[in-house]
Amino acid sequence: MRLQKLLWTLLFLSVPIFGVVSFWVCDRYQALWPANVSEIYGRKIDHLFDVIMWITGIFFVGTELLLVYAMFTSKDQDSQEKADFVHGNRTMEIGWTLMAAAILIFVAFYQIPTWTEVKVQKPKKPADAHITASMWMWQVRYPLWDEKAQAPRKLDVVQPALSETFELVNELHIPAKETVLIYVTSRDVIHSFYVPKMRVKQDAVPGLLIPVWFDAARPGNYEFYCAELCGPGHYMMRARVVVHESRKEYEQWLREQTERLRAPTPPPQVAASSTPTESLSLAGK
Amino acid sequence: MAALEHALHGEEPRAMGLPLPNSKLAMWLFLATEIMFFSGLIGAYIVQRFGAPHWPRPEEMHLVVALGAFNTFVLICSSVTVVLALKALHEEKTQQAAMFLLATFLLGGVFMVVKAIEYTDKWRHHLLPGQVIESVPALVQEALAERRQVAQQQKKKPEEDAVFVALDRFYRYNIGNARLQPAQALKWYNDVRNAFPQAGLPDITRGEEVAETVGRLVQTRRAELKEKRTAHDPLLEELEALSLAAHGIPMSRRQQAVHYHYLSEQKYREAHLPELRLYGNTWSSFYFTLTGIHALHVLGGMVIFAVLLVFYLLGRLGPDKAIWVENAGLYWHFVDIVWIFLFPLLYLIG
Amino acid sequence: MTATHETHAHPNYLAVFAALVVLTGISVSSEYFLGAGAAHVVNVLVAVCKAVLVAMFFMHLKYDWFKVYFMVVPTLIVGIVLVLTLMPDATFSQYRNLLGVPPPIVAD
Amino acid sequence: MQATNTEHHEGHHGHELSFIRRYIFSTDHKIIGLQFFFTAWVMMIVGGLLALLIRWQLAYPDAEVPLIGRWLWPHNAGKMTPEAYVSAVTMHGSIMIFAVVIPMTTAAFGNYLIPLQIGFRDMAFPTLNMLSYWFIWPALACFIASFFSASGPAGSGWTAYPTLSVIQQAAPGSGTGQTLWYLGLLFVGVSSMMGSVNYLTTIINCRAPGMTFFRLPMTTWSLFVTAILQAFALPVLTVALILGLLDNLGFTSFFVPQNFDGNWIVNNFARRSAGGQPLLFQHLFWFYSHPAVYIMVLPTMGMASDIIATHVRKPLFGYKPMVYSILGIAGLGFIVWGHHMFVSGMNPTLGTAFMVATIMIALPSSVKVFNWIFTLWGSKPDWSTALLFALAFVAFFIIGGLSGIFMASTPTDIHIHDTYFIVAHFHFVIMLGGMFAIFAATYHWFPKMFGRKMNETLGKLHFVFSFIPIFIGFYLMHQVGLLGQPRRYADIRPMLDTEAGYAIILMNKISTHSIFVFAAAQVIFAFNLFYSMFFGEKVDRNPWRSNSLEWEAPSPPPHGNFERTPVVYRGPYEYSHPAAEQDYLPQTHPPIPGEEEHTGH
Ligand code: HEA
Ligand code: HEA
Ligand code: CUA
Ligand SMILES: [Cu+2]
Repeated sequence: MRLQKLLWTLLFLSVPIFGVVSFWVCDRYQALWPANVSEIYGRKIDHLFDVIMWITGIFFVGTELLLVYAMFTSKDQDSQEKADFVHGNRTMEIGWTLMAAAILIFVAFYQIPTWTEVKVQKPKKPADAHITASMWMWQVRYPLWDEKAQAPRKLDVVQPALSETFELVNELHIPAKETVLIYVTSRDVIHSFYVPKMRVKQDAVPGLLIPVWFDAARPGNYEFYCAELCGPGHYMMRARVVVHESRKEYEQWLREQTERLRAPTPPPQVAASSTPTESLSLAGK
Repeated sequence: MAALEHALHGEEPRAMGLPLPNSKLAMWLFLATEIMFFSGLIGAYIVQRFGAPHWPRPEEMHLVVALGAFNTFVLICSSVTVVLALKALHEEKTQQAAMFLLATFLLGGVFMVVKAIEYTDKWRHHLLPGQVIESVPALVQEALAERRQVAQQQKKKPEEDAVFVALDRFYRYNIGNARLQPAQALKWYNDVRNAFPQAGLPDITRGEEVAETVGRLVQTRRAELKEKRTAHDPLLEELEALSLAAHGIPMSRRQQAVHYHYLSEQKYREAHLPELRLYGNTWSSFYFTLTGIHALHVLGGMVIFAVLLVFYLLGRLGPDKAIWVENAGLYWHFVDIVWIFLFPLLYLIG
Repeated sequence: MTATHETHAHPNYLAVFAALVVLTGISVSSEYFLGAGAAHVVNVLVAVCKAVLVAMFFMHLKYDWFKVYFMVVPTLIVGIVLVLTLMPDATFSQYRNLLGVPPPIVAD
Repeated sequence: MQATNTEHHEGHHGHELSFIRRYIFSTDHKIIGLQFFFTAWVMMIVGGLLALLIRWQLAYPDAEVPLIGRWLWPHNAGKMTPEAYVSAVTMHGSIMIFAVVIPMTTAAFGNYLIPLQIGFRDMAFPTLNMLSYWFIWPALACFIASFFSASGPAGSGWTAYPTLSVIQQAAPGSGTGQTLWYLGLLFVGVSSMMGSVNYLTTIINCRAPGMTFFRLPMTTWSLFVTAILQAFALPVLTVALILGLLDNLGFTSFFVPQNFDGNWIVNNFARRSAGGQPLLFQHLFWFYSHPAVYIMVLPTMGMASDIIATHVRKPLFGYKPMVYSILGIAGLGFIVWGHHMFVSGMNPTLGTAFMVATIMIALPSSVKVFNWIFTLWGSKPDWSTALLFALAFVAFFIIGGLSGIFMASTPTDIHIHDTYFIVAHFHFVIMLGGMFAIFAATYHWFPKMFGRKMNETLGKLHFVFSFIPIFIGFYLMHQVGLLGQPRRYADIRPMLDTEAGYAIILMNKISTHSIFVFAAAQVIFAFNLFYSMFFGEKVDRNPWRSNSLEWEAPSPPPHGNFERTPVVYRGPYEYSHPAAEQDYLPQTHPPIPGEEEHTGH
């Protein structure tokens, strides 16, 4: 019996040990989470992650060790003693309830500012791009470069006019070191715009037009992919984010694209609200 | 030993449970689940109703308030007859109770018949989910086909029909992107000019000028209307359509809807063009699901009452079955309450 | 279940019936005599009143309340929470309002 | 109650019933419980095999599936197709939740234990009970039939988000398979609904004399609260399913939106109608499915509490706090569903409210965890297999619960939503938690069900070979998820492009191999189960020397359960009472000198 107790205690002890060691090893070999390239938003999320990691980590190890300790110090089957006859302890109950409540309230309220910043308060700036997801690709619309104003045209995110925008498939270009604002929507089923290294994710829902903002500190090419089941091709809905060195380079890129496309002359402005529909729809019939 | 028990717990352990028969308790629990069910359903409807950018009015969808109100009345009557049946049973007047149950059953039947009439009406007007036409192009196509048929019957060419001509233009140049030839543009312009003689539209001789002149006219007209604080008038509608067509710009979906509305409701009112009911399919999805599920509940209640009536015929209805009648009644009243909410939501507020 | 059978009080059902009919009349006529907004409010209030009348007298809640309230009250709370929580999201969805969906065409 | 007891008393007690009435169309709660029990284990095999298929594909995406590959996917060189993968994931999730864990906890153990633990002869409505079992069959038939439908089984995840699930042309799995999925779930709902009304009536109205609410064992308490959760939440799922089914059939448009350019054509999939809101489904679905996760876990918590207290011979620490925390979890469970929708396009301010509520739900859970640990403190465990599984439940539930905190906090959920971190989370709470408690319950109540004990040696072997591999297998999914491997990816080879790609593939392989070891260990369990049913050690009616009422009845209990209606004098956890000569004091034992009533603290 004693041997059994030792055996089971050790078995349960392996839980916190393996739990901590495997995380540590992964961290050691940069295999815990993808490098963060987002300075403005991603860093705050990572910080929260660390905070929660520490709190839950301590509770994980603490409670598991407590469990193992209780197992280890339990009475032996062959001893004459009966088990303790206790039904509970009001002080302890209140104590741990209050402690847990304090910690949880801290966790809950500590992160509200970050959430507000990353999802609630939309930055006041013109949209940089408009993404339409569909099975199984990402169509990214950018505003054309306006030579006269020396700035990109204003992007109408509701119905990006064909004459004022151009489109790339599966390639999102953004400038580095600043907040980027894009709008995502979907044409068929729900998809999700996910850039792991920038800690950003947002479902693209048909019928909704959802703003997303994020930033990248370092130029380079980064993976982005679909994180919401959208049919058998879900796994191949991958694309890349190209981060340009600076705003200037990004604009240079826009200008090049515009020139390449030789923007067609804009149509006369008769009815301001009118935009040509791409094709006639006879749906419903 | 017994004395000890008393010392410890005061008294002998007593029976447990609520002073409610099992069946009545279960009926109330079932009603609780039903409340959640209809909260979900009606909640979904409310969310959709107030979340949609547009929602058809009840009368657009051929809902007759009188019929709905009558059905409300019928259900209220049937609720009364159920409680009266229960009362009669408690007073051991079995025959009277049976009569009241029969009345309830029949009132339920009346409700279903009225529902059937309403459903048939929807069916005849093509208002079933998936049948309401919400796209202007499709509607115009349908209207064109209709006019063509009418003309054929009258042994005329469709082109002699003013309605046909207007719709045809609308379809070709405003919805589709056919090129408007100068001659046609001029003819169109003159039609508009003749239709609004007192508007003082300028004379144009060359078709090529139409685009530019009308463009200007639209702008001035808009400005005028803005001063009068209205957004639209028939003249502007006509001019705008022509202007867009002359510039070769198809209308946006919204413009199409507005223009079709103008044509069917104002200009050619008596021609009875097919109506445009935006969000009509979603409306009828909800209408049929809400009322259909409610009607199924009514049907279920009628089955219960039929069973009770069979009991009466077998001579097995008596005061001991009062709990059956009471539970059936609870269910029936709940169904009534659901209708009490559905009626204003669909027929009045809708 | 003779124990619970006791004395079943039977209120004056016909009076309740009359009240229900009158309330129905009010809600139907309100649509014709009041503005849309006011009529909607009246309609909802009348519906609640009618439901309460039916529940109180026909379903005998007036007498059984203390035997069943523990089922009815939580249900109503949860049901109302459900509907209210759906509101801010679906009905007033800020992302939907971003879209240029056509407003009611009759509004012009 | 006197009246209640006599109400159904004309029941057949003495005379023999035919085999069919007795074992197939039985109205006896124990037989129905066993029917659910075996049905659920069989479905567990189906769901488990699908899981193995999933794991194989994750570890060896470019290899032929052994044994069945050639036969199932001959056109794909025996490799799994992406369609098959998403369908496998969908059906695995749906079957495990709706045909294994919920039937096993609420229906199998619920049916078997409630009347026994409250000291009643049967359920309040035996016929309804029978119907509730027979409604599970159309459900299973639909699930199984969906495997054989021409376009394959449902393939839009167990969450079946529109518009993927309601546009039939969108994916092969959204056709007949999805329709059958909706129907199947509706039947499961009807079955659960009947069960829940029945349990509530039985527990409220049919308790034995002296069995007050605060003398109920935790199992019954948790099943009671579970039934309440079902009564409130299931109708809303039913709404979602009815609306979804109608949409899937193609005429209505509750969840299919109009695109913002006003076109109805959703990427060339012509619909007859459009104009609804896809997010509405998610709300209705999660309004049920979040409580549903507590529907799955609360009974297992209750059973674990009973098992731990019995086998460590010590009163449950803090009985009343345990009850209140169950109620707290249930109450809060209704206002946290939005945590599944933080990045779904839901109003982000609403997200904040849901986040606070979700984090608060850890409070009652922590009360439970601490109480379990302190029940063990100063106890005298018998180290039986049942106890070990129950303790493993506690150890693993902590992990699963704590990973829930990461996801509950909205900003971090942005990164981990829909990655393998989520998969790790819920397998830790349901599979390593819930299923382990179900194993424990099987070992614990087996003697009551069959009058024989399960073999302890085989049991311990089963425990060791389940505990280690499953822990490793699922734990590594946390890391894989943080690295960004999304859920429901049919092929993870492209992940190799990422910097940590090698680690991701490696950890997936380790997971898969561990889980194969786990699966092999289940053969021991299956053998033990059937072997012990016929050849196990015969035991008396109370082999664990337990207090609660079910052990007062003969094993297996006859029709009508108790020889005479038990009378209850105390709570169920009076173990090791110093004044008693034995280390247990059954609830029916008349009060002894020096005893006072304990309920919690
Ligand atoms: C039995 C099932 C079960 C249980 C019990 C839980 C319990 C919890 N779950 Fe889980 N959950 C699921 C099953 C379950 N979940 C499933 C199936 C999904 C995925 C669905 C899908 O998308 O397919 C999911 C998804 C899911 C999400 C959505 C993630 C996403 O998709 O982005 C979230 C987010 O908040 C969440 C949170 C929680 C929390 C906070 C708890 C809490 O109840 C946990 C509380 C417990 C503890 C915290 C541990 C014990 C406490 C202590 C040791 C005390 C000290 C602790 C602290 C002070 C922090 N769960
Ligand atoms: C109760 C719920 C439950 C259980 C028990 C399990 C058990 C397992 N699950 Fe599952 N899982 C889900 C619920 C569950 N799962 C859900 C809800 C999803 C999400 C679906 C979605 O995304 O839509 C999911 C998704 C999911 C994924 C993610 C797929 C993806 O997103 O790409 C994976 C991958 O590894 C996985 C693996 C496993 C494994 C290896 C097991 C193993 O533990 C299974 C091992 C079991 C066996 C091998 C069977 C052994 C047999 C017996 C024990 C019976 C013996 C008895 C008798 C003979 C009487 N599951
Ligand atoms: Cu797109 Cu998944
Ligand atoms: Cu949840």
